[in-house]
Amino acid sequence: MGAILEVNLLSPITLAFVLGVIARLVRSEFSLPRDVYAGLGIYLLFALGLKGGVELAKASWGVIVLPAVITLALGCIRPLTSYAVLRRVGGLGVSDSAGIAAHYGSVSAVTFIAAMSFAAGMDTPAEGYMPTLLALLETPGIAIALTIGALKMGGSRNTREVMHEVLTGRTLVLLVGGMAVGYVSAPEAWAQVAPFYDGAIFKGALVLFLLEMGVVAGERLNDLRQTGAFLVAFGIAMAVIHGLLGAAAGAVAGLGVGGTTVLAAMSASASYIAAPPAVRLTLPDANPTLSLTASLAITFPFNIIVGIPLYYQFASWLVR
Amino acid sequence: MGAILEVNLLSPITLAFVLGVIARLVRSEFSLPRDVYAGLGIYLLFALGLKGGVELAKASWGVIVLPAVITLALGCIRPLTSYAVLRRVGGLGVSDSAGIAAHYGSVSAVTFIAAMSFAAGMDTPAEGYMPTLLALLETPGIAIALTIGALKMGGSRNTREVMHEVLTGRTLVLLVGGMAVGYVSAPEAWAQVAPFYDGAIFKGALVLFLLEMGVVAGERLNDLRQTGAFLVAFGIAMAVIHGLLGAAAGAVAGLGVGGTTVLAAMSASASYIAAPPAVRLTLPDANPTLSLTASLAITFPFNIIVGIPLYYQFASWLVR
Amino acid sequence: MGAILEVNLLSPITLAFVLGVIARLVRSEFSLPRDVYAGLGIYLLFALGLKGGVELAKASWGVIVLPAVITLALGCIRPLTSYAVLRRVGGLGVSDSAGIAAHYGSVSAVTFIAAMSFAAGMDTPAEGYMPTLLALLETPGIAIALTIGALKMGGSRNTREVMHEVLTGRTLVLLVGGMAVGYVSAPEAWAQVAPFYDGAIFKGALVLFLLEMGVVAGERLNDLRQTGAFLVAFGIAMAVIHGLLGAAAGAVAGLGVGGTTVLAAMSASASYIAAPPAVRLTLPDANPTLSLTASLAITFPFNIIVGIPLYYQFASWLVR
Amino acid sequence: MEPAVLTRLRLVTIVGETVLRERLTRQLLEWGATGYTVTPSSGKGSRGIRTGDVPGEGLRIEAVVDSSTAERILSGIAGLYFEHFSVIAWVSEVQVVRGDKYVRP
Amino acid sequence: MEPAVLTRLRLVTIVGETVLRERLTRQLLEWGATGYTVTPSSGKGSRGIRTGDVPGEGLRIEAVVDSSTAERILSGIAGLYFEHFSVIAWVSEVQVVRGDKYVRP
Amino acid sequence: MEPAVLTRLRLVTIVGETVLRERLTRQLLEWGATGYTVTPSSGKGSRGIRTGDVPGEGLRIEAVVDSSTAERILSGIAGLYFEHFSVIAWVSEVQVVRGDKYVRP
Ligand SMILES: Nc1ncnc2c1ncn2[C@@H]1O[C@H](COP(=O)(O)O)[C@@H](O)[C@H]1O
Ligand SMILES: Nc1ncnc2c1ncn2[C@@H]1O[C@H](COP(=O)(O)O)[C@@H](O)[C@H]1O
Ligand SMILES: Nc1ncnc2c1ncn2[C@@H]1O[C@H](COP(=O)(O)O)[C@@H](O)[C@H]1O
Ligand code: NA
Ligand code: NA
Ligand code: NA
Repeated sequence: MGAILEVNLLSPITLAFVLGVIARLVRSEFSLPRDVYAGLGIYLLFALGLKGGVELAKASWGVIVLPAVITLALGCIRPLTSYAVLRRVGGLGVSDSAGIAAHYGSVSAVTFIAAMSFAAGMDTPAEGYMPTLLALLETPGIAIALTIGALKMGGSRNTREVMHEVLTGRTLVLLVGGMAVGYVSAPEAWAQVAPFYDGAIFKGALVLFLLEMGVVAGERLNDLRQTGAFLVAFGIAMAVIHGLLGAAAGAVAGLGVGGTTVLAAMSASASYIAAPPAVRLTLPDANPTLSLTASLAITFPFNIIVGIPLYYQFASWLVR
Repeated sequence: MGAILEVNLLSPITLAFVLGVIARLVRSEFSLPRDVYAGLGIYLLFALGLKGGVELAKASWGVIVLPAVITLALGCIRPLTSYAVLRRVGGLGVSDSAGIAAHYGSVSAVTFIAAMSFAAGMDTPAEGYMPTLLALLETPGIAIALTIGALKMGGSRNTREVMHEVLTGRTLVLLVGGMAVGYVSAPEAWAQVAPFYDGAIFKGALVLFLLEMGVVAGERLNDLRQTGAFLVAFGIAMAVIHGLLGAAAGAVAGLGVGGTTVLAAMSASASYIAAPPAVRLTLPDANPTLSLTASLAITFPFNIIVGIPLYYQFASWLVR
Repeated sequence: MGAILEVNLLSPITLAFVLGVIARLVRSEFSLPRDVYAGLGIYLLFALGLKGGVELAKASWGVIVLPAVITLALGCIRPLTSYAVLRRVGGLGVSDSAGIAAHYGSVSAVTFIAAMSFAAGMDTPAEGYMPTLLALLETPGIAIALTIGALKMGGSRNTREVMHEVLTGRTLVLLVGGMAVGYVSAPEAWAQVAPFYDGAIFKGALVLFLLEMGVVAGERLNDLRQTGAFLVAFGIAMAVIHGLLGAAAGAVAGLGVGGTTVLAAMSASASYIAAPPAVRLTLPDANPTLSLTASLAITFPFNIIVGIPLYYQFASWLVR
Repeated sequence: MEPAVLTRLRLVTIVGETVLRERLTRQLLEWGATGYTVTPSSGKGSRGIRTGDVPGEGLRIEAVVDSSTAERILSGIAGLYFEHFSVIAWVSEVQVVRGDKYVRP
Repeated sequence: MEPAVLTRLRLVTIVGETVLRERLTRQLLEWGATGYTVTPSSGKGSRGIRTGDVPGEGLRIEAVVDSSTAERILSGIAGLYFEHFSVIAWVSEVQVVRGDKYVRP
Repeated sequence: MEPAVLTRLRLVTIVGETVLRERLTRQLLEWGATGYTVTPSSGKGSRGIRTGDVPGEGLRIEAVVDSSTAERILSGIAGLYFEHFSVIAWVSEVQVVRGDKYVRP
């Protein structure tokens, strides 16, 4: 574990994230322009989708069935475990519990990308169809948490509208749409653009993106005092529990060490892109500071710095 | 033709465009940030200009004279054919006819870029001086259409001001200025930056750009109901007619199959960047929805998906 | 000198700058979107920092001591020479002199980047720790000039606040932070992202960045009439004097030809990013048009076009 | 040019979270506005929730409407959003040329 | 600090298509404004032409002027733009410190 | 929905250089505002210094406040910034729902 952790810590990807956090802590005004940050995010997601599709085209469709079903099941469990812990252990109200559960039932796309990159770097690249699994994991997670909230709070008429937004959101369009494009593309045509979406350009862009993620996460650190110790414990414990669950699911589904690591990392992660507006619109009395601080200031850094190597360790134990 | 069409359809460039259209049709909120989209467009145009200039420096100036003269003539004909069809066949008013004619007298830079890329992919790269031809084709086209409109509507004092804007617009600055830079640059100095402006990076950026073009075009599809069947027919027929005209011009000018394909694609295309503000300022009673829907929702997708392979076919027949 | 100047003039980097200036002079509306421009600047600075750190990790810390001390001294001298010339020779008021001195006491990061790139192109790459020297040169320069102004104008309570902004500004975070990341990164991990931050991608991005710098500088040329002949003479003379001073400092510090060229170019340059807001807040009665015109419309173009080759010449004479 | 005939109307300005963009603009039209203008904004208010706590910048929506529509909009906004959302609204008097443009027939 | 002396003036707000930026700001100064402030905007109006149908976002221009200049601006805008362009304008009363700054000498 | 109870307050609008963002917003709260809204802007004024001469776009800050706070803000701005900075300010009358939100207790 020590050696794997070191590999992760001495990677420019992790170090750039730490630099971003530090820049924020010394109150530097540095930050990537909003549009550049969004553009990098789009590029990274689309690249992953494309590459996933190209890989999938080489595989047979059959191999994806079991992992898909198991990932769907995992997607249904994660919001429930989150909600239960928040209500029972944390004693939070219904809205706040459901709101945070929607974040922990969804997936952080950046954690996913970092895990994909880590797995490839360990010479155990994940399966090509991982982006599909992300889509299957993300969607029921948000839906179930919002439904719990809506039911308990007395029905919101907005759930349909909001689910449309989640399903057609940037992350899914780019990952699933990118997979379709990659799947259909002629191999020679793909070869001509492939270096732009892979290798050093992809990883270099990821470094820049994580620099800004550090700034964004660092901005949230201030709120930790306000949100209290339970949330810190929750953000880390939930990551480890869901990471273990995800690793187990990956092993059962027959994924390799790389794929299992990535599924575990996805499972351990919490959304800060898709979930927040969905929760804001359906559960307006949930305090957004709580859910965003937990996912951005605790779970995300934990996963990037120690989580992913840990899930790799889980995967090495559980696979085969 | 079938095989060529397939090459085009299975390219990530075309597929990304289709994905963008679909994303819009399912009402996804996905779109590239405005500044990133503009930045990509600038990069693509500048890259083409640079590469054109580098190629031109290897050729002798004499070879460009005939293609230039013929392209200029083509540039004078296109707005007139467009205007005549719109007035006579379509029965549109003077302003709307002149306004749409300015769009179809001008050139879509993205169609040009896609055609350059397609020609290179077919192993028949176009001549290096094509960006100059684009400039020669674009400028008289807009000017003539606006002049018709201004004359018939009773003189607008803005035409000079507007022509200055067209001549110093982004597209021409980047293409012509880029050519000058490429022409003058020392070959060893160019070699050091060339990979950034060519190959996989150029094509990969084009894929991303066309993803957003798909969104932009898809946004216009709704307006088709409103603008009616004539405009749909016009947008396709005009592309085919002007494409054939352009292919003939290319063959007569002595261009190769690649150059002829690109000239035909330029000729078949319609502007949606340079023409709209020019028309808006000089012919304010022309309805912008008509011209933008025709160029963006009909002619552009037609050219990207089936037009360019078709013009390649024309070129193969006509050249030698 | 003629040959070196030609190398510089026929490089796409310089030519793109000239194209930007011309585009502005013909009143083209062309300009890079603000966010893309900022994003490119961040990428370039971060890339330099990273590469500097990677190089530094290969060297021993001892070698940096002497250059650091000498650069610090140079950083203390530059604002004083500038202030003296502006007050005595130019007869400007205290605020304007201190304000302009803060710009010429600071450093233009883009001139630095262009000089690094030029030195590498001449096969005399600069030392890896140059980004550290930039930080050491920049900071005392601004601080001393602002302090002169504040003392003479009767104490400003904002100097601390402003120095915090300078020290945590974008340029220093990216250069110094990037160096730290590069220094700590495992070599194999760095190797995977290195091509994104070096070679053709770095140089190609620099070309695009200088295109926009040309537009920005060109915008200022109009103000020259208003600001008068003294400022033009000052902008060039100061560059040459500080360039010579920097070259001497580099030679004494034991830098190679490349490092000496870069230190001279830094010394000859004037800030237009860090200094302006700092001056605006502490010396509000200084006219910002004066300092910005001098640094952007005179000193910057002078350095990019003839200065850097000249300092290379100085360096070739003085080193060994 | 003849002097413009001016009509006295109300300008309603709403400042709030970006997530509400779709809803707020739809409702404005339902409540009787004939149009609206949106500008991006950021800010700070009494609620302690900074702009950006919820994703997206804030927004600032203006609508020129007649006084009864203004009433309707203000009470609508107050009823639907004041409790749980970072939304505020104010109204002022303005004069416009061609006042019929702003009143639903 | 002594209390500021306030002058009653007019604030003219114009909302319209971005293509008109150059013209509108030039004309504002011609009609007597001493300055203006522009913010980007988007919106929807009665004309059915959405912002973005013509390239570029919409814009929102404000100018603090005296009442006769306000009159001149409103009738100028109405005469030149209302027919064919997506442009609207309104005027309100404001109070400023140092009112002479906003009046052409 | 019952009709909203309206309170008459002041809307202070400040337009100025971006470098002042931190200071202006801090001072607004010190002078008694309970919140503010910032939008990006550009513009031209009498001073001959264009937006952009000093780095960054201009900004436009609005605060809904009671009339004595408005007074305090206007004289504060005039005293601190009018001489050396590109800053202007105006105030207008507005009506708000739940007026207590805008008054410091
Ligand atoms: N007094 C005020 N004046 C102007 N804008 C305000 C004021 N109070 C709040 N705002 C704006 O309204 C938004 C929500 O405020 P709040 O609901 O108080 O958190 C803030 O982000 C500000 O943009
Ligand atoms: N009632 C209104 N209130 C505020 N802004 C409006 C209103 N009507 C139109 N606008 C703005 O004016 C622009 C042009 O409107 P129109 O000329 O009606 O198409 C729209 O894009 C809106 O930004
Ligand atoms: N009469 C005016 N109406 C509206 N905005 C103005 C006016 N005069 C100046 N401004 C704004 O205030 C800023 C500073 O103006 P000044 O201090 O006159 O240079 C300008 O950039 C404009 O945004
Ligand atoms: Na997410
Ligand atoms: Na065009
Ligand atoms: Na600088």
